[in-house]
Amino acid sequence: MNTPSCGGPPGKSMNRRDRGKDIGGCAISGIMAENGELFSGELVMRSIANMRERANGLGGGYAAYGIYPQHKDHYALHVMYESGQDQQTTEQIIQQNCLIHEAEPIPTHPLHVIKQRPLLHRYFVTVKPEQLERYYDLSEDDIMANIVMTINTDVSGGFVFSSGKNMGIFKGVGYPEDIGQFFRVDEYDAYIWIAHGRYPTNTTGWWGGAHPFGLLEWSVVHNGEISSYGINRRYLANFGYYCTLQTDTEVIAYIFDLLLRKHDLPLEVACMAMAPPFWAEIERMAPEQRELARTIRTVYGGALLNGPFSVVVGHSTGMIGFNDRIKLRPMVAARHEDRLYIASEEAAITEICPKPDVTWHAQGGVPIVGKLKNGAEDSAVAQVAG
Amino acid sequence: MQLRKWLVEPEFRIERDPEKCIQCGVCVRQCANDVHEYDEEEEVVYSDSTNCVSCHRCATLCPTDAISIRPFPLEFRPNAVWTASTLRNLYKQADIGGVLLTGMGNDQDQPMYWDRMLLNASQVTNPSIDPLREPMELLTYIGRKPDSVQFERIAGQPRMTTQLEPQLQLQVPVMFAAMSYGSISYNASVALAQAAQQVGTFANTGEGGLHKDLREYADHMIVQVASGRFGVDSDYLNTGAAVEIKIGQGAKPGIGGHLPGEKVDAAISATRMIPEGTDALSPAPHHDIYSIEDLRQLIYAIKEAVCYSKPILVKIAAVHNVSAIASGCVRAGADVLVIDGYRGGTGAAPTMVRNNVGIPIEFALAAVDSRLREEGIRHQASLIASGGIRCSADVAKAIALGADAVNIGTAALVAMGCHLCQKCYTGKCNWGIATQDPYLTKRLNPNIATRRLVSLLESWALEIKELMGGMGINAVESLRGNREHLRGLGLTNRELQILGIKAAGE
Amino acid sequence: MKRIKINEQHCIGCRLCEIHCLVQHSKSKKIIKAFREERESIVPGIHVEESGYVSFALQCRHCEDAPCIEACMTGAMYRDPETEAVICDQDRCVGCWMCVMVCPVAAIRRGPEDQVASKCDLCMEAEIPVCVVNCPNEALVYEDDAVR
Amino acid sequence: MKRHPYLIIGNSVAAIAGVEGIRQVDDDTPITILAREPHHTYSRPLISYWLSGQVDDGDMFYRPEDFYEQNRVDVILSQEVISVDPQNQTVQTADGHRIAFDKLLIAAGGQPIVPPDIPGSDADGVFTFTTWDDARNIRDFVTQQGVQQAVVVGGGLIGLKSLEALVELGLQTTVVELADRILSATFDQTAAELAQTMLEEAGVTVLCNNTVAEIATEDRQVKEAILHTGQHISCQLVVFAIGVRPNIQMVADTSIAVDWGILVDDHMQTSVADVYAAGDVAQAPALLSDERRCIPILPNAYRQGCVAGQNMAGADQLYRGGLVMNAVDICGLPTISVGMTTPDNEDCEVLTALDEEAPSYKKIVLCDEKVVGAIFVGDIDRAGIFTGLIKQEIDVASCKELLLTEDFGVISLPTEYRKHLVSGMGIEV
Repeated sequence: MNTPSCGGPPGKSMNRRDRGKDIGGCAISGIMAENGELFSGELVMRSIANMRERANGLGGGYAAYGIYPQHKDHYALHVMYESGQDQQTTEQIIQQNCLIHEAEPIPTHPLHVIKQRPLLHRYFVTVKPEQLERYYDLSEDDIMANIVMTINTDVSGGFVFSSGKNMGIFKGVGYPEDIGQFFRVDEYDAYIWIAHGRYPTNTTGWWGGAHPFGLLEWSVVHNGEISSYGINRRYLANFGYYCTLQTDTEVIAYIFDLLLRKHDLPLEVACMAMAPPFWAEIERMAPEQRELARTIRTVYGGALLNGPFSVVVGHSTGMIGFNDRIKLRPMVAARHEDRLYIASEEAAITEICPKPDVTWHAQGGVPIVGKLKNGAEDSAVAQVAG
Repeated sequence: MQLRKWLVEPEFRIERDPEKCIQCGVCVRQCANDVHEYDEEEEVVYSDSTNCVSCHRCATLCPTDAISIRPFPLEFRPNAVWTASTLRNLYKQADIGGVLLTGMGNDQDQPMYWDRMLLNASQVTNPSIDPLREPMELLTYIGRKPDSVQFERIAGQPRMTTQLEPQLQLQVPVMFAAMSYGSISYNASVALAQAAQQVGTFANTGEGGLHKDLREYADHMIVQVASGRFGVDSDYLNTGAAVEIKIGQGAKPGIGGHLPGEKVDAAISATRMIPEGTDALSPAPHHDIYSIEDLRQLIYAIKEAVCYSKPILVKIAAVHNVSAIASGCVRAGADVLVIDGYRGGTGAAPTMVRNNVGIPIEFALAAVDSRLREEGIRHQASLIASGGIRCSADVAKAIALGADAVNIGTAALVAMGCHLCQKCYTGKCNWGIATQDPYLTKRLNPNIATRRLVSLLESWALEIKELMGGMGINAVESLRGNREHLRGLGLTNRELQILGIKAAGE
Repeated sequence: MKRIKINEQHCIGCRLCEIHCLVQHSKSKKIIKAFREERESIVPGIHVEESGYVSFALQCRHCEDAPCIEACMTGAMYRDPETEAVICDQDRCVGCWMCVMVCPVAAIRRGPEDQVASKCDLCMEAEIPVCVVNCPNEALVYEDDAVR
Repeated sequence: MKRHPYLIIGNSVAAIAGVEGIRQVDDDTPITILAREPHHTYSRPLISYWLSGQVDDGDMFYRPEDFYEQNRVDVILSQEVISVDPQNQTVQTADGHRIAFDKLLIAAGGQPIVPPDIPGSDADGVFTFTTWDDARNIRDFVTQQGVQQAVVVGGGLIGLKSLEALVELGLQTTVVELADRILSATFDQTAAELAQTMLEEAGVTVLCNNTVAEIATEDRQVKEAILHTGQHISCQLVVFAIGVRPNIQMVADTSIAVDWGILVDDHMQTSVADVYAAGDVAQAPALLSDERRCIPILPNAYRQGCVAGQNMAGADQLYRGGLVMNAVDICGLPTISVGMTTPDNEDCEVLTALDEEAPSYKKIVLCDEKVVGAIFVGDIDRAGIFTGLIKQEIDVASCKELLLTEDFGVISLPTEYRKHLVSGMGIEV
């Protein structure tokens, strides 16, 4: 398909990621300053730490938007390696395809509870002009996504876990507050912070399996299980997305990317595709809306996310929280002045914002949307490249 | 034809319990094969098993349950190679010559792959859903879909510009397979049409044309164009909800059809648009389709004829390279692809063809679905699996393998009373289904048959909902092609790979 | 009133209606026993008429203007006030056959030993007449006739 | 003077049907019955069964004991009406009462004919046979006088039924019939012969083409019947059963038109408004005939009474016309005759089937492809179908060959009529 180098359908690499589908429960929290104001990760760390009960120490992580203003036009690749050999192989692929503007280890703070950490590096890159020329039918984003796919599929010990511009994902095995300390999250300032505490039922101790999951500017944290995973994955394969992680989160991120970036659907419509109204409700809609809903359900049946989930998705232009259509997992939201808070539990919000202006429970299938005020586009994607 | 007794023993033995038999004569009146006879002198009913086909009509209607029918107890000398059925066929053929004929689907003891696949259910990490308390959606649209939906933005407001191509709306992802009026009775045709309408699914004319009295159900009928082109005119194409081009049939891939002239009465003659009493011969191929581009021409000729207002189905038999053929059909413009596996039923087929040609629908379906996805054209056509779907679990498994919906033929006939005696081709169906003899056809009260068909589909719908609820899925599109919910049992690695499923325990 | 509607096109001529009528009006009400012991002494109230492939099971139509009631000299033939069925009280019937003479569907027969008239009583003892219950093809349907 | 909204003269079938007819339309308005006899309404045709002991007193009643009460009928028994004054809307009773009415139904029945010119016809032991009292008197006489032999004059319906009872009582009986055969009004020669055979087998002597010229008496007691032919038959009992005359004396010399009976129109109304007549007294329109006829049979009496009652209560009910028909069981041989059984019309087609062994005899009379008459002897089960065909004037050309066959049935009928019958969409009476 459209993979530029040696990418292809999954199954080539028999690395340790290729195990059974990851399932479990979790804690999620997201904070966004809709006015674009940058604030420290300390806040979201406190919020996620409040829900320690919802995690089991097998994964924690953060996504932060606005943290690399000095590299805002460069893709920030966060990569984890099992060995130096893997690093070499991976860097070869990066060098083949990209101009590397800066490369460095990701700054960490040694912490005795964090064990068996991989090698962690970050690269600020752009796609080489000759590659852009060669794949003239693809956008830079497409090519970048394919490069990430190639690394993640083909390099058994190398894994790109963050690839957006002016944003970064920090994650690993451990409780989220420990992971936060380890990655010195409190030292970054961002206008969107998304955090996750993981409770996997299978005891994989792999850093790449932690949330958030990211692709380009998308980051996803997720609590739940997608019963439709099997078809979502095959549906995505139709469009060249090969799921390598066996996680629902990956599927969600790709569907967002597909619907919003590739198919250019309005955000509400994309959410409708993923958590559509029931046919009975569609029947009761006004004609135009009914036709829309019917068309979306008919065309995007493979993108319907079925099963219990609550998810928070981050993007450079905003943050979306939403639930499965019959709301089988918790999600609370609140607003205070310019900030939008979304979390698994209300306490995780009041911990950091004791008196919000308004607090509400998310409805099944109805997205909660935070948008950057000066970027009032219906599609969060429109201004990705900046 | 009566076979000489010295070579062929009866296949069945009728046992009449003298304690129970009241000599009421119901059995005598019900047997079209004249097996039972009332002896007026002795006032006793006698049975001659020679012509018994074990259709159970007499036993079912016997008011005292005095009749049992068993395989004839005289066994051939055990021989794993030369089995009883092989020997019988040889005797029969040596006696009367000709091609051995049979009816209904393949009855051989070959593996049933449906039974070797198991469905999933939720436990702890994911709640199962109670379909009696929560919505559970089976609604399915059959037809070509675009790969994405387009919007234009006017003053920042998005407006959908995509208009869907014609779709068939199915309340239950189960349709009735093509069965022609002629191969089945008028009453059976009416029942299928009525049931399709009541349930919100579709019946299929087969290549028997559309009887004028069935036009009121036309919005729930798919009209078929087959190699004989019986009953086809512009009006016919435009009356049905969709048009199906039949290339092949699972029970007899590569073989045509033959409705004997004695079945072609006035009504069938009018419906098929052929002279009364003439044989209705369907050629093996369409003589205007010798290649894929010819199929494309026919598809578009019909699309033109119906002004692109209806989906066009193409039905093919599951044969060895089915996925490549399927891909070709989709690229030729088929909006729906019907794949009929080798267990599919028929009114008449040469026994050797029925039992030895084609492949199981399970493999064909899995291969086609995978192939179309690999080619990125899966959304361009809906996939209908057909041929040996026996129960709701089979439907759920077919959908999980990748089918949009399934067709049922045999199961529907059984719901109407068929006892699978496999003698459809004799025209003496004691259940009034596969016959045109007015004495027999009225045995099928279409209202009862309709009710039973509706009942069957509604029960299956409930069961599918239960299965889906167990998996934590509340919309059928999340089951469709979701092979994660299937695990193989006792299958080889190669089989698992073709089916695209993991083994149980993985 | 509730009447038995005959759907001629569905009658398959199996005669299960006659058989079950006989059983219902036997002493034992057990099919095998009834046929062994009482087959000759019971005239079923329903009779299947057959001609070629056309057949139907005919029993008293329980006419609104029942000519048999008008013709009955003893008052044995009466309309049951509850069910509106036309019933022959065999204890009062003297076998004059006036009812036989006036019934246009010949649904009244000379009964046991030809002494008194015998006809369908709509199975007074059963909720639904047994011929209807046991018709395998719903050629007989017990329904309110709103037509009148 | 108290006026009676509905006044009915008579207490038998037509009168009772009148009550039931009125009640179909009018639930409450009181009805008054004036009955000549002293009995609760009873069934006249049952008197022969009573006489033979086949039915007892309790089973004689035509309607249950509470019939009058249930129908709010004021019944005045033993009250004979001697005249009707249609102008003043009153009736005069034998004991001098005048009773006023709004609507009147004359259902006074008929009077048996006893030829006055036969010597000895007023002797003890000479009876007629139409009322329960007649039967009672015969039974008492037979018991008290130890009667051994009886002669019945008249081989019609009443004669035969009385014969049967007398045979049952153990009497040696002779029937004398003026015509050349018994039941000559409805039976043809063949049927009559079959019936005669049955009678003779039961021990009855049947003498046709003959009649009683004189009854020889001794001390007013019957001794012999002397026939026209001069034959002497020893007997102690003579029953005259030679016919019935409508009771029309009460309307003599009034504006109510009479012929043989009281003339009524197709609403059972007499020539005077609000005065109706029904039953044996009435001469009403008839099927297969252009003239009004007296057809003194029970089904007609009921239908006429019922139609009259409905119309009296304000309905607009049509009487479709009477039809001659009879069902008679002659010593165990069931017979039915309907309509025109011995046609004088040359255009009529006659189909017959005879099996003397059974015995069984069927005769169908067709006119213009329609059944106009039928006789059934022995196998009578399907006779009603023919009654229907006659009444509905069904063209039977399509099933003519089947009419006499063994399995002739409703299924053999013309499809439309058959479906009409089978659908049960209404059977016309």
